[in-house]
Amino acid sequence: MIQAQNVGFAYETDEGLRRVLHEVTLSIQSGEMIAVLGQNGCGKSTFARLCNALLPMQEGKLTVAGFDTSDKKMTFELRRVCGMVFQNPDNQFVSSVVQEEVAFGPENYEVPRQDIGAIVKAALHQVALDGFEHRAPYTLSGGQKQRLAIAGVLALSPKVIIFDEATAMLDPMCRREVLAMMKKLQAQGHTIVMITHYVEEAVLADRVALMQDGKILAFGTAREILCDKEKMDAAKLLMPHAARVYYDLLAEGITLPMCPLTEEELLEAICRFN
Amino acid sequence: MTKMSILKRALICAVCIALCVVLPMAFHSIPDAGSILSPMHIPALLCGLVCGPWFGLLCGLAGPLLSSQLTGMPMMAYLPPMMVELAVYGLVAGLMMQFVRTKKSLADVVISMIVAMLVGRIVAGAAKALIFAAGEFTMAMWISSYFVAMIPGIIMHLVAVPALYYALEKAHLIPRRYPKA
Amino acid sequence: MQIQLKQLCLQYDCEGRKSDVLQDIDLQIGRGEFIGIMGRTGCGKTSLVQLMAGLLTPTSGQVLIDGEDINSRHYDKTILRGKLGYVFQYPEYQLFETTVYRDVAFALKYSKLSKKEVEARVRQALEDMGFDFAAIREESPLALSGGEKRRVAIAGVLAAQPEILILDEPIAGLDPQARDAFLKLLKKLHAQGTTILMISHNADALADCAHRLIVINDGKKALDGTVEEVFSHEEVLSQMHLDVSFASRMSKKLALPHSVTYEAFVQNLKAKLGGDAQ
Amino acid sequence: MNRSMTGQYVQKDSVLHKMDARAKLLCFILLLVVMLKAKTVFSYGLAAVTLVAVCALSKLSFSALTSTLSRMTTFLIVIFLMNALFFSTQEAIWKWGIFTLSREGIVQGLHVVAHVVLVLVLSNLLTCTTTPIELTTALEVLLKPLKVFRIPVEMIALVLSVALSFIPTLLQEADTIRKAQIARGARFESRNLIEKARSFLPLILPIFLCAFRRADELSLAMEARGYRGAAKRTKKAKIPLKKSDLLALGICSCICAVQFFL
Repeated sequence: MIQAQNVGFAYETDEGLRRVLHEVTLSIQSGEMIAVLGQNGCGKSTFARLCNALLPMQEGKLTVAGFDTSDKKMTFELRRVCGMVFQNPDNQFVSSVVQEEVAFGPENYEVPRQDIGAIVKAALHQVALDGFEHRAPYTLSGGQKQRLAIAGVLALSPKVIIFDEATAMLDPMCRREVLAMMKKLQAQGHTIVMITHYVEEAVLADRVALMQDGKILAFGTAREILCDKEKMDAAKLLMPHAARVYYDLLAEGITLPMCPLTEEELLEAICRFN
Repeated sequence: MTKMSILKRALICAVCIALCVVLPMAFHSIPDAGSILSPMHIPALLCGLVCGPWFGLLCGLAGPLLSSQLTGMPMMAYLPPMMVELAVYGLVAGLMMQFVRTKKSLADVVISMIVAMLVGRIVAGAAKALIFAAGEFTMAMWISSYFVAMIPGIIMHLVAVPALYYALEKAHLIPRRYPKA
Repeated sequence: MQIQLKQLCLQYDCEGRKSDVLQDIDLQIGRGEFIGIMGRTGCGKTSLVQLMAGLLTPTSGQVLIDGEDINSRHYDKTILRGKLGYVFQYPEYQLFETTVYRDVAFALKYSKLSKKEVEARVRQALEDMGFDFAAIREESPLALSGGEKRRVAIAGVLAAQPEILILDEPIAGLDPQARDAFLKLLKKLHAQGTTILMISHNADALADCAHRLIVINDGKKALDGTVEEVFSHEEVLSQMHLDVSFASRMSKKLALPHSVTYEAFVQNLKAKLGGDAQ
Repeated sequence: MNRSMTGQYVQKDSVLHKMDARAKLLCFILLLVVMLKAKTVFSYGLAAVTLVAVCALSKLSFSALTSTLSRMTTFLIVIFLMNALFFSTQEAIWKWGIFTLSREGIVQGLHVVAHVVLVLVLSNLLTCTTTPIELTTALEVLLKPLKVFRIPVEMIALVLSVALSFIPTLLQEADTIRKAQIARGARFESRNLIEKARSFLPLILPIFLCAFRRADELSLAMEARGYRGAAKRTKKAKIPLKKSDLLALGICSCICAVQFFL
């Protein structure tokens, strides 16, 4: 679904060029849920923006759902199949009415007026915001705002949805709400890319791309990456709690039968140990 | 100078209009800040300087209108001359920025805004004398209401707008007017 | 008692209807305590600390700081400003000066300190936040990266060396490394005698630093006690959609002695597994 | 916070509330002319009767209708005195320095005050029965003819709609920034003018930076959803005016016409 070949990118600053992406090569399959994990400023958001052609390609080749992102003529079509949800829920709304907000995308693609009502209704239903059509976005809770943003993206029925730190500004409860929504969308066949620096969220992904200083350090299943102490240390991230317990016990001479990724697995591992 | 996309300029114009409503309310709690300092002038001037004359004009017209509609301030009676004044600020500031090129962005900003503030006051005064309050508005009233009473406000605008322009360039929120070689 | 809240109520006037933000809050906070405050978004916890900082006026009730009512007409609020530091949520959005030095020194602008003392304090605050003073002092705060901006903004509060430090979600969005370094600094300030109140959603961070936890729910004080006591009410907290720390959760599931910090949990687990193995 | 977003809108179930905002805006302009044209006893009578009738139709409380008025008593007195005392005429009743009190001056002052009161109540009627969103949408439709002059009406509509949607968040942010700077010890009471002007920078700069950052992020979010110019979008649905709206427009035009002959 997404193919990146030696993608590089540098920003212009007062002190000259600042390189944020180095030869990023990545292949994401259709229907997968991928986490791009790394510290702030490691280049993960830049990568997300390149996928949506919000930044111009500089080096390498990046295709999303069959569209070459450097092809300016196809940018408009590309953005229909590749949706994006941003970090700050307050900064992505155009309208003061929920239903007009969701209709914004379809209106840009000149979808006939008579079809838009049904599309808006279906999109709001998918994110469980039925009955909110006439509310003002600013009266919603953080989690509801992000779900509204997702509805705005779903109204274009995209194949890929990129979540650029979409949970970073939410409280734990709202965060779970949005993460559950991502899982649901994946089950419906969407390809999900989540950009995050929260290890606990990356646990949910099928595969994790670990980034550091504009490079992909490792790309593999969540277990391969998150339970690998060396790689996580190199990316200056902490492992999930369960995996940390495994390594801390190991250092004390106690070897659990497996390295757990989640709390449930840790319980199981401890049971098996006994 | 790399120009900003029309969408970005439109959105900056939109937030400037929103600030025309928000700033007077934010200043409300500080004693006599709202009435003496006319905070609404700042977004109108800045919008012209950053987004060009047409968006500046729109901001100057829509800002006071929206504010009056939402908060009741300025009152309907003051609204038309105020809209004229701010619209001319935005328009002239934007036009001046296209012609003044001293190689120093802050100098451009200061020159443009001073001209805009003068022209805006002249036009608003003329409009008041000829249309809105024909016959009742005198030269002395013009000088006292647009200059003398406004001295604190004028000083604040002259301090704030260039400082804002500088900060926005530094924060990469607007492109540099003269990129470093 | 350094901070005392008596029967504190706060109401907002919302389209003619009164809505309660906080109801009947009684609270006593001693000098040198490290208090964590938890609650869902919109529960009133930010209003609570803003009342303590004298940034909001209560509808009824009193806020006493060092025994003085801060909302009394005779109280000079500049005393409070010198005593109490408040780090807002996303403090990086408050930066405005042309250089980092001037921004950090802003809090000392009206203090009667000499130039030298100001410089010493600014240097101390910036170094505490992990900066190289000489390298950063003339930078523009607006051109820094997000994490650096946050640290400069916090330095701007620390430079005033407040006796009471209030922090609203200071670690949300920080990298693990930056977060750990910051929590370490808070522990150091606490050890030096600063009273600290920290609002956070991060139960693990609160368990790590705070000694006492206050849980606010729907404008009322729901729970107040040591971290161990509060986290032992896991069901009550989950009804309020709040998490307990990883250690607290796991030690319950594994029927280990209740512990709230990660280190204590690993020790307990080691004792159990090591004991079983022998 | 909430109050500011709905403006002065008061929810009621009246003919005026249900009226199409486009027709209402046009009627408002017509009646505005009626109010400002009042010069003689009869024309004042017509203006007053019309206003009272519309007020009755709105089902609004007296306090809602006069809310802005009550805040402005001092302003009205000042306006009256300005006009009464500075009206230059030969037949002065009373003279002191530059102040001249005359019959014409008093009449002039009364005229101005009466006009201000009439216009204020009328504009209150508009803003109390129409939400800002309805008004902006109506404005957009009424501006449509300007397209002939190549004015990008869709773009203006977009800008206004975004401005409206940003006000609540910016207001909250401005409030937070104000509190944060006060907590850091900001003061605004300097006597020195330049110092005083500078003392507002800690307030103004962060508010603008936040606002511009929001504009920046929103432009990305809009582009990501396929925005490529206000003109290339699905057209707004056309809703024809109801019969009752046309009737109201007709009545207002008649009153306006009558006023010109009085």
